[in-house]
Amino acid sequence: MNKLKILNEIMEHIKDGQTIMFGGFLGVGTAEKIVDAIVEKGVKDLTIICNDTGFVDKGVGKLVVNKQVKKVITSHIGTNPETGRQMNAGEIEVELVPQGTLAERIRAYGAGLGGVLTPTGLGTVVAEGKQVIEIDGKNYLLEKPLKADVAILKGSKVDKKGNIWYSKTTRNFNPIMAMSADVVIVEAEELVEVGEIEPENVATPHIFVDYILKGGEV
Amino acid sequence: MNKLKILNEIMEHIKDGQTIMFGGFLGVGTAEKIVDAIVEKGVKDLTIICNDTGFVDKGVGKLVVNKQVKKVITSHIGTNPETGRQMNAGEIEVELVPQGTLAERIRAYGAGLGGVLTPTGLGTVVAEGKQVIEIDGKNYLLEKPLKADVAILKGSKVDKKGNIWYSKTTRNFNPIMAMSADVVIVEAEELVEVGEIEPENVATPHIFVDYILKGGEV
Amino acid sequence: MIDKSLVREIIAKRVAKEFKDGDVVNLGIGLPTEVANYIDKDVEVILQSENGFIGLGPTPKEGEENKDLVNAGGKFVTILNGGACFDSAMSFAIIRGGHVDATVLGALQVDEEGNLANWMIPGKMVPGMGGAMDLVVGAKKVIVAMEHTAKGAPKILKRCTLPLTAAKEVNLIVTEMGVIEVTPNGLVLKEIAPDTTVEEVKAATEAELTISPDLKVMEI
Amino acid sequence: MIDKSLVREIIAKRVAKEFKDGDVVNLGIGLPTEVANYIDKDVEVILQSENGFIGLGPTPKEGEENKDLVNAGGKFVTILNGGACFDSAMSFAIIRGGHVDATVLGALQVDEEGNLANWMIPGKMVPGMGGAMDLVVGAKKVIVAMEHTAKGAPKILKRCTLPLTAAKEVNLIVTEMGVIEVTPNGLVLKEIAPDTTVEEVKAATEAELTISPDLKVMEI
Repeated sequence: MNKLKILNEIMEHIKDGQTIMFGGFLGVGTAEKIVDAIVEKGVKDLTIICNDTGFVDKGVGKLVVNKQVKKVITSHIGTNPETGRQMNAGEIEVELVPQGTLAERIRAYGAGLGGVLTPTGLGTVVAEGKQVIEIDGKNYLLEKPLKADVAILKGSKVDKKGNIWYSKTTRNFNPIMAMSADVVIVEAEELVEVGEIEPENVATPHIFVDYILKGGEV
Repeated sequence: MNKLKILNEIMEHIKDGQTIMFGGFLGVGTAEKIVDAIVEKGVKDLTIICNDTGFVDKGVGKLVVNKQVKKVITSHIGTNPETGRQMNAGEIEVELVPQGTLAERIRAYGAGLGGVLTPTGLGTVVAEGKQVIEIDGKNYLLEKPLKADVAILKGSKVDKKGNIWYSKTTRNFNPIMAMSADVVIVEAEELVEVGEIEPENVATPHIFVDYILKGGEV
Repeated sequence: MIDKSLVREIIAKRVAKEFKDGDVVNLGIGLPTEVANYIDKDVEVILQSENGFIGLGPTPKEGEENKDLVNAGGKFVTILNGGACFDSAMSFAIIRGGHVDATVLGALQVDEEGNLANWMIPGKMVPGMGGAMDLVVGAKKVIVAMEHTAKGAPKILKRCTLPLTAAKEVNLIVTEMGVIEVTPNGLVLKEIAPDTTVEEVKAATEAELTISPDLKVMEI
Repeated sequence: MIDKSLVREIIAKRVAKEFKDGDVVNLGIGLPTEVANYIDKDVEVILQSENGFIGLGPTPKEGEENKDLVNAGGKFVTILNGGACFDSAMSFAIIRGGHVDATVLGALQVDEEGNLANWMIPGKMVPGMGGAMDLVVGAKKVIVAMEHTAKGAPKILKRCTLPLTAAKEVNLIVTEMGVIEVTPNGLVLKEIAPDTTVEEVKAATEAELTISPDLKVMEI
């Protein structure tokens, strides 16, 4: 199986109306080349799932600025004023999720769990409309799993089978998103030979990865 | 903070009646020197949490053979006939848990979650007496978190701060048990200087580890 | 009647044909493990071992064992180039999350609804379920690989009488007598072993068997 | 009245005294980040950064930034020898699971019950909660570090009026005027800034304040 694709081949998998997860934390660990290509392709009505909406000129923020996003499920929009502006203008729907809950909801889908039982958000607006379950005298919010049509990851080192190693703080949401989408695409900052990443140091096993884009440094 | 201790100091933390988690899968990734020391100390009425009860002469099986275990929470006892014999004789209580559920219950405690919602065990004896929760038309068993007084890990490389790297299949339950016990002790096959394990390749961050035993190869 | 000594080989060979290139497969202990020996060289199957890795390779030569590297049965194995190791939570996230394309397990009993019993005989043998319950619930395709009968008694029943491993999760049953698919309308005999008659299969099966209109001879 | 330019430094210095050797601490963006500058050299505090690592070190020199290494505010930072990186699920397992000894955050409002509001002003500013809700629920000790008032208006209220970040989770409030503990019986003024009177603190606080019988002068 050859997972290595050129950008045009990768973009065939990106379509109007999809739900797409993007790894990254304020743009660190986000596949910028693929984001740029999505901006260029101009697909619309996307639902994006991401830690934050980055900046107007960095990370997934560029998709928001280009008005390609119908809904965003995220923990923070404060660094991209355009998201807030569109939200206030009724142009984009924003579902704000506590960061730990966001991570666990994504993991839950990938791990085949029915939901997440978390104390986070109890007594706040986050709890509104959600089921509260009492377990041994303590209350927990039932938060539902999150999945996507496509997950777009950024790997610092990716081998030709698709095993991924993430440098420093680029890991963030990438490994859990790898588990929770129908199609998983990774942009490789450095493409390496199979075997160059020791089995113990693989952070995302290759079985999760469908396609690899040789990205290079941005 | 000096976490490095000699065996006698480690054993001060092991007491009658405790609940102890042991990493390892059929003895691979189990801290044999500490198990041997517990056998020698002869503490009683332990509840142990472990993937399996190993063999009569390997892994936690030695504790069973020495009749130090009151209860075991595990996924498999088939390789240690003494566990089955004691169970049938009413000398030990055995709670059998599907392996994935066992892992997730341990992780849940460490991760501050109220429980696990899993499809595993539905329609089987595992579901007896447990709450079933329907989420979007599908049923899930509510399984409760597991914690311990002490977790005993085996690390292939451990730095002097307590960061752990596990070789090959020795990882298994060790990293999740590190998160879910009041006192966490690691037996280091190889003790290395701080910095020798790259930050990205640490499988158990040092903040989980209380004490380190320089173990050497068994 | 098939030569008894070939029974395991026949079953393993036939199961091996179920996989396609790129499949992630978990093979149970015993007979299912032997399936690995018969996978077509042109088909890359990634073997998952529930104790925590993908890329399970063949048994090492004597003297080349790595004490840290065993399969879920505790036997020394190897890891292929490009393999990856992980902890038990990740291993079962892979299993329960539907990332395993097929799991092959033995059975004590299997029935018309696709119920499976393979983990205990009350009062007699209680080894525990290990990872079997998660595998059967989580894998996309559940293949039971077993001898058709046990000491002449059918193992494919109308209803399992032993405690279940999982309810309604089995997709395919491969024995030395044939290949049986579990469908919403019950069990369908799709393939039959050479020199075996439908009547012989029916006689060795307690469950109701529908015979596929295009019944094939099992390729082995 | 305290010199305005010193206010942040006073608060950060006082918060820094809350930590003991070996504590795992998460510092919020802004004023809380400055606390790191005042931790006693004999006290080893391990800083956790919710974007995925422990061992947060000081800002790198210009030209030595690593594009892959930022804090939760997106600023370039360093990682100390012996640090460890992980993904967001693990980062918040650490946070929610009670493995963080203390978290320091700013507040828009905090009240007598220990309720905290620091993530939105409806119709005006809705940046999102980021990791704050998990941190406040999960950390063993929640320290609010903030200026006592906002444009003269009290921020320590009888009841928060803004949407909460978490209910009843705050343990300690440190301002330039004093140190207030949240107890089951309400807010207790434990320490007071030099040259400040109890009456001044009360006047700047909407919430009911109990004055500790052994009220101390804030060490700064």
